[in-house]
Amino acid sequence: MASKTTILTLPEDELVHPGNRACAGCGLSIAYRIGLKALGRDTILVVPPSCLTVLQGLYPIAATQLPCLNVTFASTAAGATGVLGALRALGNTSTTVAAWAGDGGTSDIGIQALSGACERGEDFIFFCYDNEAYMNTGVQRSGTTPQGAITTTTPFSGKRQQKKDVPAIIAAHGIGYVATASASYPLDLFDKIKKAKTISGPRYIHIHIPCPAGWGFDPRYTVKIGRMAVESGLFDLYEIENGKWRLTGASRKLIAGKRRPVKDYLETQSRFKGLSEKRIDKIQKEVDTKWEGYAQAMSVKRDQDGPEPE
Amino acid sequence: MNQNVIQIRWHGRGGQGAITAAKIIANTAFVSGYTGVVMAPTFGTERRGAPVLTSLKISRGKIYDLSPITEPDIVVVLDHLLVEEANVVSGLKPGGLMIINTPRTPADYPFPGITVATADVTTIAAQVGLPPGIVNTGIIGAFARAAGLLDIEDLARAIEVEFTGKKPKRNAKSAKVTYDQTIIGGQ
Amino acid sequence: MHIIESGNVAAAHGVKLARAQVIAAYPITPQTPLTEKLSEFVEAGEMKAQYIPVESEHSALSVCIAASSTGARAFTATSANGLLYMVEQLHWAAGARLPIVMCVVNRGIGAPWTVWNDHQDAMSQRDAGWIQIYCADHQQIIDTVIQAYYLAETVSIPVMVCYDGYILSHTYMPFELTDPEKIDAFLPPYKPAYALDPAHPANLNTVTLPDIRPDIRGHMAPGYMEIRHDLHVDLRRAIGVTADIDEKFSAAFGRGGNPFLEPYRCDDADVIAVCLGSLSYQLRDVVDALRNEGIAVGVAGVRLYRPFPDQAVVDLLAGRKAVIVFEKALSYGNQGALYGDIKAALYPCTDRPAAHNYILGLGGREIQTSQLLEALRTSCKTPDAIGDDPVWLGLKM
Amino acid sequence: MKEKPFGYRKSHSEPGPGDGGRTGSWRVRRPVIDLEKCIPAKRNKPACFTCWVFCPDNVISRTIPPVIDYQYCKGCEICAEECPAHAITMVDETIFIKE
Repeated sequence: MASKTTILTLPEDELVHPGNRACAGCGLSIAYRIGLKALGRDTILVVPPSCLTVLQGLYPIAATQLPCLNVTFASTAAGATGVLGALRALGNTSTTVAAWAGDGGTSDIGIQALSGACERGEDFIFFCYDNEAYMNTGVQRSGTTPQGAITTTTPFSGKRQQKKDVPAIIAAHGIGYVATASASYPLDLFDKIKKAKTISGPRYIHIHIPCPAGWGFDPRYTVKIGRMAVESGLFDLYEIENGKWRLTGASRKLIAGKRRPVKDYLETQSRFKGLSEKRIDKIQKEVDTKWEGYAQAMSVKRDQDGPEPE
Repeated sequence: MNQNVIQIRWHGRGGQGAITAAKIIANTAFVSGYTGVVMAPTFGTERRGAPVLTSLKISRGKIYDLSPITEPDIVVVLDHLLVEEANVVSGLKPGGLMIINTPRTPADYPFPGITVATADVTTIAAQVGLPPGIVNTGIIGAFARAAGLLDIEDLARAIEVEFTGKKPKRNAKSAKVTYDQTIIGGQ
Repeated sequence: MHIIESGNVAAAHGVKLARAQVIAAYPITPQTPLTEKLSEFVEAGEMKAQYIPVESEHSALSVCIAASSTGARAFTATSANGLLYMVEQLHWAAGARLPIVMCVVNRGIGAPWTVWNDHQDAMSQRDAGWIQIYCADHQQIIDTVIQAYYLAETVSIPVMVCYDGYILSHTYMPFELTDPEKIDAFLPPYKPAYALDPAHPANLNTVTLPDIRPDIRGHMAPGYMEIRHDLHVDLRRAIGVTADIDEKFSAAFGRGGNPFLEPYRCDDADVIAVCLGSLSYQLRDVVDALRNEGIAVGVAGVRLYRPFPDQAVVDLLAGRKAVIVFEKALSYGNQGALYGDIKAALYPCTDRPAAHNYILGLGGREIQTSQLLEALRTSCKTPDAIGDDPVWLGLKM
Repeated sequence: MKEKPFGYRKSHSEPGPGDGGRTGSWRVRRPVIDLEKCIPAKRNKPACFTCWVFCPDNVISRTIPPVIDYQYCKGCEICAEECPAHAITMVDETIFIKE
């Protein structure tokens, strides 16, 4: 992999204007700002309804300095397909086409078009920014809302079902690059996008996005809470390159290091206030089991390949 | 309704090529001066072996009525078993013509007021070296002879064009031999 | 050069001649042979286009919307439930002012399932902001597809080219295949005022407020209502553009001349039958038969249904004894939509005719010429006894 | 009157700042950088810039010293929370009312 980006090597060019309508402390704003730096100016965006629609501005002013096609909720990946089709027809093979959808727009209403586009091998980068509920419409549960989270449609005891594993679903299409990232690790996100740009075909990047208003925490903790999700092993940073899965960055360090108790993370947010100790224990056990699996997979891999360079 | 339109109904089985036969006749009719040509296969799903219908209307002027043929002038039957199975005589105009691929003779099909023409297309096709069951080119020969609307040489040429790469000569020969061997009965 | 082919293949040749650049489609009967033919053209290298086999009709039109927004000439086709699955995108394409052309191979809508012809699919979308043109034969299909691009790109409004499923789509008829060079001379390439471009970034179709609002230079920009008003005004203006394009086409190719309604033996007619699609041609034979009986009747097929050419309707129908509207669709619980539109157009006329509405042919119910003859004869002989309720023709039980 | 071109008004937005207005007014407390503690300011060379990276609203410059655009800063306080040198403190806006 290319040398890692540092704060000092991160491009200064800003593609998102200040004074936009995103909430104070919006995790999406961080990821989006960094993401566009990585994508660069020769990019066309495709965006369905979501908080990003609001962030990007109301007619006639746009907060984003890239060309952007707003599309209907279910049509993001098809929209990106159409942009690509036209660019090919017009002889443009250099412009990056990036779709940037929320978790509902990806995992629920958008998954049919996304699956179709992945199967066809469309040459785009699809971003799912996962703030774990329909935030733009007022915090309704989505397919990626984690179990136990209170939303306006799981109002009392929280969501009963588990979080849909969208990156695994997309990876099952056998595409060249799938990665997870977090708004709290902007340089990791930046490097993953840079890597994605060197690969062709469908690429999928799933970004965990803390949301102060939707999750119930003070805006100043956005970055901290995103970090805790990773440090507790609840949300994992990894990439799947040509079918090869590997933990990256902060998550990779957790194999040898110590994970924070999930309780630390859950207690920071009012959306989890309905969780009993028993349910927290259950979540902890599930996370432990997942990580035991990771450790086993890694040791098998190490036996086969020898130590992997970090 | 329009008396100047010649209405031809084709009875065959899915996969037998009745549509292709009708298409060859449609093309030949058009170049022979029938500027109105309408060929409509059965609307819906066509399954191999099941009875199917194709309508062909030809006229010296433009045809406006695209509705299915209910009162044909000519009925063409690609498989004699359909004579009973599909009620092929339904609506056939008095004085109309029925052309059947059959080993039997017109006398075996005593439809009142109808001229019956027969040809053993299946046997002829095998004799000219076509694979078993290819009867849609031979039947064109029977049609040419019995209906007398189109020239057999024009039709044979059209067959060769349509069957480019698929035994064009043998298919054309099948039509020509059938033309010679078609038996036309009395009314 | 004339060829004898199906209506779907005629449409495919139209798309090829129009040099569509991005084609996205999802299979549905009876549209499929059209898109199969296009994929064949593309794969054989006869047509330089991107053929995108999408996973749904919603995506088919989404791809066209995005491709058109990026500056490519886009095409799709569908029928029945496929069209309804696109509905959100239909309205979007019109609101975004994208000159997409779509063939709607008219078919009845489930439930219960039907694959056969009627007009309920396209008629149900008459308010989507698209231009709708109906065809009566293969020559009109191929010629309309080509003119549709000219029209769509001139007025920045998408166009639906509608033709009867099976009756036209699967029926073989002769039609003229014009030389590509002549079509190129007629139809200029697609040059949108704006296309997505990193060198000139713009954010398309963002949330637009109820009220007007200043842009970054302080000039007032329209609100949602102004933008939608423009769509309506431009649709009305498209009536004139349709006529201009028809005139150009007629001059170049000698075909056309009736862009709004296609009249047959209407000049001295007391009674005029009106309908959409191939039915108007079937009615020509009926009109001939009734003329032989001494009845002064004519028929007019509506070609341009949206925007509704109300002046042409008034010019043709005002002062007649009766207008008989035959429809393969209806606004359930009310009456045929075309019937309502025609009555509304004639309402200001003092000499408006009596009007009568027949509903027929739903879900592919065979329309026998003898039935039409009987119905039209009855309506001609007793025009004053005509009621306003639609009469269902051909119900069997 | 000359007729307008077809479709000349569409919902096509142009990029520019301040779509949401002067979002600085959303703030209750204001981040103030203590240049004595701020790493790049102290070292007088490019360093740290954690506040710049994490600012959701792109209102902190990557300069020495970093400068905050109070016209648009929404006062989320992430910069104060993340500053490794604890150089940013949040000051009640009421103090600045007179300015």
